[in-house]
Amino acid sequence: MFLKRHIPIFIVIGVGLLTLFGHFINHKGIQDFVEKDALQWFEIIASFAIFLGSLNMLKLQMLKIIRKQKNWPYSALAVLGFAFAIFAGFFYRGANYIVISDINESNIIPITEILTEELQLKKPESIPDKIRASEDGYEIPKIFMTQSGAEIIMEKLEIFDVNMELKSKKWGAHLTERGSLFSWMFFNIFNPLSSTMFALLAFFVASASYRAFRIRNFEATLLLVAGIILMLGRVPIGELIPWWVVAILIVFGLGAISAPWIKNRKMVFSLITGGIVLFLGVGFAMGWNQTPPQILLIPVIQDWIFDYPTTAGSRALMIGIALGIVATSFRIIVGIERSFLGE
Amino acid sequence: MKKNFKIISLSILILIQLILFQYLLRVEPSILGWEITNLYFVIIITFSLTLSALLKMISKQYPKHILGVNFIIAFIVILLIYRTIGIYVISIFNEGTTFKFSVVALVSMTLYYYIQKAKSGEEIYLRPIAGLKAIEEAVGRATEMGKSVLFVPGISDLDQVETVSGLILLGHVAETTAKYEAGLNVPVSKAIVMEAARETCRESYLRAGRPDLYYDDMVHYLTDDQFAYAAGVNGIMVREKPAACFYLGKFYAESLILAETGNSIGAIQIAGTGSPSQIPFFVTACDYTLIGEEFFTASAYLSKKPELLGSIKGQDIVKGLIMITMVLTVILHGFFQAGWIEFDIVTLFGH
Amino acid sequence: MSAEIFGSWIVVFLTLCILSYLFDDNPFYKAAEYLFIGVSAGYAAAMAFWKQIQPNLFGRLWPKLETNGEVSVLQSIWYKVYEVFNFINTGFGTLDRSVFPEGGIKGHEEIRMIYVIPFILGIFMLLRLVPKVGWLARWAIAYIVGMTAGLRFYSFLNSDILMQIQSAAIDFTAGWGSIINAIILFIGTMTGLIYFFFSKEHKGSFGTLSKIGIYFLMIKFGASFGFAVMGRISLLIGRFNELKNYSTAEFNYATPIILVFIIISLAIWSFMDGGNKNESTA
Amino acid sequence: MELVKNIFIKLGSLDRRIIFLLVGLSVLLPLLKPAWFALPIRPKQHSQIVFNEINKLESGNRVLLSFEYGPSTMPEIHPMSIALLNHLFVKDIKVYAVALWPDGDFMSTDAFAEVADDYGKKYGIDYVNLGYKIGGEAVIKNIASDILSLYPTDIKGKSIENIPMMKEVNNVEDFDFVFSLSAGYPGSKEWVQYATDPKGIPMSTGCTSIQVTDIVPYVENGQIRGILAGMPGAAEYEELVKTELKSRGLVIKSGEATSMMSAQSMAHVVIVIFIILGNITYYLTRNNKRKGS
Repeated sequence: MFLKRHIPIFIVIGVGLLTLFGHFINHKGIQDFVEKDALQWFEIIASFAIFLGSLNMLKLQMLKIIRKQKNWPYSALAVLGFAFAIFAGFFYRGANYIVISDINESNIIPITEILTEELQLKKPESIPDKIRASEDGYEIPKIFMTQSGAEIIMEKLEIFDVNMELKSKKWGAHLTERGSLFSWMFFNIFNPLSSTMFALLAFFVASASYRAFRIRNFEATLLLVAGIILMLGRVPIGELIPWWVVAILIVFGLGAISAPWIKNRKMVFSLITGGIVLFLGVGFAMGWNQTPPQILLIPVIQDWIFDYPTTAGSRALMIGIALGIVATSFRIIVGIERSFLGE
Repeated sequence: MKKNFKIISLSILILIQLILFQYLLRVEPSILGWEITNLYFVIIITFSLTLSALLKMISKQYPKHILGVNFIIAFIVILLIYRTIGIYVISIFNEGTTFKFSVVALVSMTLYYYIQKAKSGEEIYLRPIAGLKAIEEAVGRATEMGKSVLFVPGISDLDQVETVSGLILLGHVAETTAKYEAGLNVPVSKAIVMEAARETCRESYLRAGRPDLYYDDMVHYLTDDQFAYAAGVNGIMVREKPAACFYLGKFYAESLILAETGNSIGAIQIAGTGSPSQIPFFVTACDYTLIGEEFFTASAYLSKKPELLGSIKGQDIVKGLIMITMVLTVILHGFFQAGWIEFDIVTLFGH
Repeated sequence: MSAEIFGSWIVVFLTLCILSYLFDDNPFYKAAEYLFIGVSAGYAAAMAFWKQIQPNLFGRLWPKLETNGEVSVLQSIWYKVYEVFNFINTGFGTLDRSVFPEGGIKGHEEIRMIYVIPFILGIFMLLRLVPKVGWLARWAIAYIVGMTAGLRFYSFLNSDILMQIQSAAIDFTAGWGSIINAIILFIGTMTGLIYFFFSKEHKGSFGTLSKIGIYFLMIKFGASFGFAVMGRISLLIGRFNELKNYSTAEFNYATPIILVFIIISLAIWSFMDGGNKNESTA
Repeated sequence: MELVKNIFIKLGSLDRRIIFLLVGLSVLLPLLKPAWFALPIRPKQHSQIVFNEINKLESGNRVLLSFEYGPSTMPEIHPMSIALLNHLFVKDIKVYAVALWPDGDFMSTDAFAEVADDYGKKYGIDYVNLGYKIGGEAVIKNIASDILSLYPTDIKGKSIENIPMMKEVNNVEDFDFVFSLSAGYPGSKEWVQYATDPKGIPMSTGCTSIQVTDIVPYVENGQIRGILAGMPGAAEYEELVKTELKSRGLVIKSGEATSMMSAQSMAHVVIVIFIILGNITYYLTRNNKRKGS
């Protein structure tokens, strides 16, 4: 009982106070802990926990397969995908490369030809002086996924009686090495799926704005107006909208805001039409056609909206959120909030 | 009247001692042949004597405010110990952090003061938040239609406070689903969140008296990656068609993918997050959204425990203090620019 | 069909599978989704081990030290433990060394014994699989939540409250235009904060101020939404650009062929089980 | 009138999939046929400042180029690196490249491969690529103080003793300009805080449109000279570099960002039209309901 309940609470309060007041304590060990080690410990514990998560996911998928529940063939695909990733990560490096050394001068040009033609290297002319400059063997800049692929090239270079060595990138580095099986999986399976899911947002942004930007009340109208101005202001088309269109919109806007205070409908319409005629008349008289005033250009309005009202809203939001986080953290450190420990 | 005069004079006496003490810290080690450290002890003794006299006086005069006065005096004493003994005498604290430490101390003590006041039975009014009433209604609707409830605790790990807040709200939602016997499905993106969520749900189902309804795989792990998780949750939504979807936690770009899919299956969607860049998407695509701070206070709202309600009141008071400080900053910075005062308040807040 | 072309065909196929979700939930999307979940879970596990546990934990506990001869007794015992781990890891000596290279892991200069604590807490997490001792994981969760509360309390108080107050100061020396704008900014922030008051009823003058505050917030939400549209569209442009590049002869016209194949099979699929199909569209 | 109203009402409640189709087409068509949708790109103030800053540099100056983006943010940032390298090489400026993101190496090698040969630039004399170093802002701090200790070898593992142009630099103060191509953390913000501001080296940045809001404050108070904001910034800078090169009698194919910008414009117009349609329908249905009830 004591171990299960009280010690976790002591740990929360103790570590909370240490990490909070550690910022003020003038001791190298504690400063390092607060700035670097605290989060590093968390990353390590999270890395252990990932295996827990993967096991849970695998268990559920296997159950689905064994019990032949709905969509079970797809679960088989998930298990296969997981096995392939683990195989590429832990069991098969597939990051072989060839190092050739003590090449005599006459063979350099023919070797370069073979390499460029076999491996389609991008900058062939720089290879000769690279070979000359390399003291302990020149690493051919191509990672071969299979040993057999590397052996084919080595046979081709046999005739130059150069001594060749087939090496493999160290474990751990093979994850980010451009030619290895793991990075092939990253660039050809993981990356397209991830960036296409991300790209779906372009469609969802359109359907969300189509459905949600409706003039239900004054707040929704502000949301709509700010959204449209920002959208148009940031693309070249926004500059092509002439000043008088903007003028008419502004008059309409003012009319819409003042409408609830003016009772009869006719008065509002006459006000709006009068306003438009006046605005356009002044505009043409002042020769706004050639040099429209800054205030009537969509990109300028967009910059103003983005610099002042939006920053005000964001600042209020940020302070509110920071206060929420401070208060929640305080409740956790003082031990009032304990539900995540399941008391 | 005589008593008030005494209180004021005692307070002035304390202030003089404080200023003298700060001045002494700056001056060289010995003064009039006396070792400086002896002077510290003399001042500390006289300081605590005047302090206790002031305390006795106030408790007689204003018994109701005694708690508040105690907190203020405790705050001054902590600050004094931190600055003088902590930095200049034993120097276990960093130089130049006094302002930041005093802000941390002030905020903590304000919150703690209002928690104590709420515990001692003071009634606290809290304005209604639309999203919270809708939780009960959403779960009810899910039970009527015989559909399940989907809860997404965000894609961040427990190293974010929003995730912890989301889990606390999960506790309340789980309690409601236990009461209504509705199905609850919690796909998570981090294994540690899975474990913590299981603890919370088991506890809620116990508290609601239905431990039989709880099973471990109600909370299940999908994958760590942001968009694979979004794809997985999409799949769950489109195939199981939950009637109510909760998005409470820290979200990044995938928030709109979840909200739009939830909208296409016609579910009631209640969202709450502390990530400012994702709130616009939730506001446009969900039925109810807990905006920024509302999300963090929601758990205290639902718990109805006095100390949690008190901490919300404390939060508001700190917000008031921040607004006053902002007004002061503008004014004093204006004076500084006009040359009326040399001290520029803006430098106080850090580099 | 070199690896290059085979790879491009997979990229095009997976991209179109995910895009088929826009039409409706269909077998292609389900296949891509489940494959994505499996591969990304494995990817995360591999990255977590090779980029976190091996270099940052084992690397700190058993660093490769330039020992000049004399090695303390304690240290040699400690590295014996290292050899035991390696013995287990290399399948009792059959495989070649992978996780635990000879003499320690390069990267850190000195042994940091304190990292035994996260090692133990990590093991506690894994003990969750053993029901009897599962509650030990709470100690790891307690450490993490305590650390989160402490670190975020200070960093948010410092960066999101003090810095924002600092930047609220108005520069009166600048021109009239920017002073008016700065005042609008100040009023917007104050009324925005008033909206977030909970313990005071929003009516009367307090109510109108909070209404103005919500107007500023709505302008911010509309602007952020409009601003984000550009970023999202450029992602889609990036994807379509890649599909366009893979539709040339060099890649055996990958995009057109796969596109036609998917459209036809989708048509058959939606026609074939027309029965339960309308059940799935809302 | 009734017929028109019904059409609008139907238009207001379109099925999601029609919207998806139209958005897809509005992006696809300008990509396939850029000529049809060519829109004049008028460079804005921020991009013009960046162009002028680079134009001010003379031949023989040294510029430090930092690659801090990955494959997912390539559509917005890579066109900037290509245009920038064209601009620097045509002015015979020496380019030193570093990467703060692991994928930055792939981006820098691709960019150099595409541009360096057009100007006959030789590796080690006109440009050098020092590659990726882990450590975030710690790397920037080291570059600010002592670059040689941080980069014993270049990206290909060749020791910098036999790279002639590396003899002329010891730390960031030996560079005439720093350009950060950034998509997040570590990025331009860290360059300003730890290198260019304290050491007083002029700096510009090209970043993703989502990041612009965090970096604009530094641009406004002059710590960063101009900014290429997202894809529009890239298109504007491409336009400026193209006109500059035309004046020198060289011609380069129009950059990727320009053709993508027309797709951006089309997509944005389609979305705005949908919003307006949605509102007209909403207005009409609200009136009918009011008249009906």
